Amino acid sequence: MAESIQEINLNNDSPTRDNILITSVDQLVNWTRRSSVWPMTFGLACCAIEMMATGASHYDIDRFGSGPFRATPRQADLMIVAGTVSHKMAPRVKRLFDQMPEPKYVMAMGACTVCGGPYIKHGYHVLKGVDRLIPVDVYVPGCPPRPEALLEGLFRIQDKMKRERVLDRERIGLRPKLLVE
Amino acid sequence: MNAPHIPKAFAASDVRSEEMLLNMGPQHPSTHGVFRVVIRTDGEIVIDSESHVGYLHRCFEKHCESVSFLQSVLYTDRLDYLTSMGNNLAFSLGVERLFTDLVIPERAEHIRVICAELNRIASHLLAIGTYGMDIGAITPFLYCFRDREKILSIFESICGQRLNYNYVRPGGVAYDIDDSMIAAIKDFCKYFRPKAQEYDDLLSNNDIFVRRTANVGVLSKELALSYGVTGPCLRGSGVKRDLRRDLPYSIYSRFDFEIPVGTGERGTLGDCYDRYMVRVREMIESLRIVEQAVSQIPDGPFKTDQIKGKLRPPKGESFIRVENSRGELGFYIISDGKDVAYRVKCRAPSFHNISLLTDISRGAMIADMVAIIGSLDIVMGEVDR
Amino acid sequence: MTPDKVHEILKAKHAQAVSAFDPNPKHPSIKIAPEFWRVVAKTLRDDCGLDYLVSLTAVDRAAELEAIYTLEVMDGARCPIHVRVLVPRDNPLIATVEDIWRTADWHEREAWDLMGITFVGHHNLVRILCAEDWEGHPLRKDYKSPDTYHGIKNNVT
Amino acid sequence: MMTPYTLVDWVLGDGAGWIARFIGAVLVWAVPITGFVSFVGLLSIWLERKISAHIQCRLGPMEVGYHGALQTVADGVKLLAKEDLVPADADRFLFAFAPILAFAGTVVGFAVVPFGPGLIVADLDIGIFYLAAVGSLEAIGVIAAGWASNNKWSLFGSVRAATQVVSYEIPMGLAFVTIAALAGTLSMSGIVDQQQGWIANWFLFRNPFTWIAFIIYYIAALAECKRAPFDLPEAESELVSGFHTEYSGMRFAIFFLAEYAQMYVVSAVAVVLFLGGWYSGIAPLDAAVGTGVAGKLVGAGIIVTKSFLLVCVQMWLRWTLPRIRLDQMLYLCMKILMPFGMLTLVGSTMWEYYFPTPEIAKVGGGWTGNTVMTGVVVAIIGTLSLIVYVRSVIRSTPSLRAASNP
Repeated sequence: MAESIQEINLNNDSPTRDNILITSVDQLVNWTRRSSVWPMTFGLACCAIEMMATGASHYDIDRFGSGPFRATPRQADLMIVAGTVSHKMAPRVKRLFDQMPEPKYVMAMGACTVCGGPYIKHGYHVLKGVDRLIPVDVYVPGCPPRPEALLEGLFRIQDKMKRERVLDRERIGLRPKLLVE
Repeated sequence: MNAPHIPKAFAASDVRSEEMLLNMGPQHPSTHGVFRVVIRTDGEIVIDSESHVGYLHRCFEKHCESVSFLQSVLYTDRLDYLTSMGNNLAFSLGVERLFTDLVIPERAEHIRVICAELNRIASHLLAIGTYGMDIGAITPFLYCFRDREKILSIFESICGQRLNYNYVRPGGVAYDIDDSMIAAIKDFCKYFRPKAQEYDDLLSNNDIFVRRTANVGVLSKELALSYGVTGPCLRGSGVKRDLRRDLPYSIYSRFDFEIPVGTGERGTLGDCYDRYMVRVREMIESLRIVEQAVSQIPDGPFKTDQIKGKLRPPKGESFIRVENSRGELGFYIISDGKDVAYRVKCRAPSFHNISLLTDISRGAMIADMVAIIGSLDIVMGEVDR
Repeated sequence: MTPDKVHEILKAKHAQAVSAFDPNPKHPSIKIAPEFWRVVAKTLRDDCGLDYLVSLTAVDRAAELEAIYTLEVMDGARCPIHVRVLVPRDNPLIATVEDIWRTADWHEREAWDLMGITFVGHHNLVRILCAEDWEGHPLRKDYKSPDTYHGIKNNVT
Repeated sequence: MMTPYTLVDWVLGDGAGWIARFIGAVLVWAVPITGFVSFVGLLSIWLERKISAHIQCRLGPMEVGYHGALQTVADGVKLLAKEDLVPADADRFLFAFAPILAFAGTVVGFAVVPFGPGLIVADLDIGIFYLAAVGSLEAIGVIAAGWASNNKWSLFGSVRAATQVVSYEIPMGLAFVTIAALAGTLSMSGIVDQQQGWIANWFLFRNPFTWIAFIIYYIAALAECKRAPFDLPEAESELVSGFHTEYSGMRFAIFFLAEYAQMYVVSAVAVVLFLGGWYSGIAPLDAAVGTGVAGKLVGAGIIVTKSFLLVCVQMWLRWTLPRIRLDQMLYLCMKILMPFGMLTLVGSTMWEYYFPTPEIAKVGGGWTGNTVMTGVVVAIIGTLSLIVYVRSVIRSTPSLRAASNP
């Protein structure tokens, strides 16, 4: 990740990029972004139950400001792909991702979205990893991951947000690449 | 010259708004997963609807033909992921049925029953909670999750997983349970009984909730039978059918419990409220079974020693059904003597239960549509397999 | 309704339809010739009272495809009876029973989707589980899953 | 308009010309009001999240500031910095205009909401009427939003909003008229003035019918604010997010702010009409602070506190009750609230005619026979309804009761 930051600085030699005003604004905006990551209610399978448990009383993701699970992609910052993505579902996932406003983040929750999980070999109808479809920021393995793991994934997303620049609307360099074979 | 326009007598039925096609799902907050239903509406009234499933088709039956019997248990977890214990149990019983002289130890049978019933409570808790959320009450959902968390922590101590347990296996269970776990289960029984009252106060006796669910989505007995509906949905229509009583498997014949059926107490027999109420009452009955099983659990081995090495059931076919929390979960297993099944067919209760949505939602409102889908309590992992 | 009784009734009404009977108490099954399946199904429901189609299992038996209908009485004795209908693999046609047991609708769609058995007379025989433009019938033993689907690599080794 | 109560007059004196008055009003009012609306929004969103969390055995926001105090600030700035999406087929002008309309409709309501004695933007003679009129402006914003989004769910939400807000104007108006008939004025500060003295002088306690009027008003206010159990226009489990499904970033934030600001407006109006406005209900205390700067500050504190208490009640209801259905919503309005509203109006005026409140009690305060009678009637009605409720609960689910007590 350190490389990609340098990449940004090298690629942009504009004198206004790193001045004191912009960097202060960066800090403020990044603080607000990481303090209020609103996930989208996007449950696909088993992992969705653990995602709900993370939002519920015992684990309470709302403590970190991520409580409001938005039903519509337009108001969400984070797409937690929770569960197996099948080939039939894949176009919808892509579409929902496209509907989200920038800056947007994707968390692949669970083995199925990371790589196909237990369905990798014989699952003819299962997408082998959601990163073939949409760029994934953080991978949370597990089948399903515990709520603590999901919270940890959220913290990693927050770490990522710390390094962003307000001027990079498209998140140059930080936007992960699609897996293309 | 044109004939003068003569206004017709006005009748309310002449007023027609334009029909609209509304696509609900596969990503919608209250379709319980990736279920999609296309609704043809006239204003708020549902004229017709068409269900589309398959967005979570994970090729369960192909996997059973490709991996060994013991590995298949793992995939049964992910069918109805809210009742993994019941799925494990059904598959294990199906495999055991292929053998002619397999004896399952008493202790294992008791552990199976305890786990299956605790899981039924957990599953019904989630069903009730999400149902409340569909109707618009968010707080009961969190109360249900709070109590469900207690069951999950028991399961976690038993088998190390919170959701997909892979615990009940052909020949017994994976690990033994010790006294601390039994104490935890007893504690939970004590804790949970008064909590059921809380759900009553928040939902069952809430006037708005009753008005939203009573007389909505009435599922007649005949329709239920012809669609092969089972579980709480069928019992909500007043049919007293429960495989734990009617076709006892494992050791269910030894326990004393009631089978709650819908009575139409707040509306019509077979409405959403009845289906909801059956679930609430079943939790208490499951609790009774757990208490009985925990109090009489014997010592002994937790798995049979007749299975050594690879699990190779003899050639043959078997069909088994168990009463899962959503209805009768069946497995048709065909073995050709190898350690991999020749064919496994899963008869999923949700698959039947959701197929009648078109019939019972006709004429309802959009808000009712949500209530009906919620009351059928589907799990897409099981519908799509 | 015991399996023997069902067998008796079917023998009496459709003698040539029943080609085999296995009274195994754990797994009773009756084999029906496919051309008679629809009339037999009506008899099974009306005369034998088997009003509950528990399940429809499609099996690939190499040269033939088999549809196993598991039937039961919803109220009363609980003993599922398995009715087997075997059709040739290259021309798998079975009459639909969706109007006899309404739950057969989705089950037949599933059997067509995954195994490729065509149910003649079904009102809407389209794919139910796989995507609409999916090719092949995945549960057949000779099925090869596609290498790519809509440009996304599918097979991972 | 020339009552000495408005702050501009107080600052400038009565003799100022209209230009001076206009500039003064902008400086003295527009800026603080906008600030106050933002403050109300931020505070009530934070309150909502904390209250809901504590109702649900959770903690709520904890990490952003002390007990999440900066949570809404973070949310707001984040929403401002988000990409501003307009759907491809949306009506771009309406789409951009709708949130402004909704927000403006709410903010102009603040013009007649008093923040304390004399702390009122415009003490209109037709205060309540004005409020009822501009209250519907927000609904137009919502309808425009649903239409402009070109989304079927949004359209459903906006049509529901139109149905709901228009219907509930009527019972709300009936409650207004009940109080106006008692007070003999439509001016907000005029109404508050009649409630000074002891707590018995609050219009809530004036006669038994004002209790009903208060309940009707509060239910109608919930519906106007689109709060649960009347959150049909944005019913999350039915309509995804209703009218603001397609809104993102800042525009969604404006809708959000407008909703919470409106919650405050309706609560403040309830306080003005029924709960004594800026009077504490303790006659010597009000007399002690007077009407000077101290009186204004204490009065402002009282009225804001009372309003926020009612806002909290709205939140409490939201996190407890399920949502009602569209037909039930209309049933409640047309067949229950409206007849009872009529009854309230007639009953209240008749009561006032036959048992007029003595002038001495109106001014000086005190417990009169009328107050006692009101108390007795309310107590009887309350006890009866409690008995009916308890009986219905006990009868409702006997089997479960038996099952849970083995």
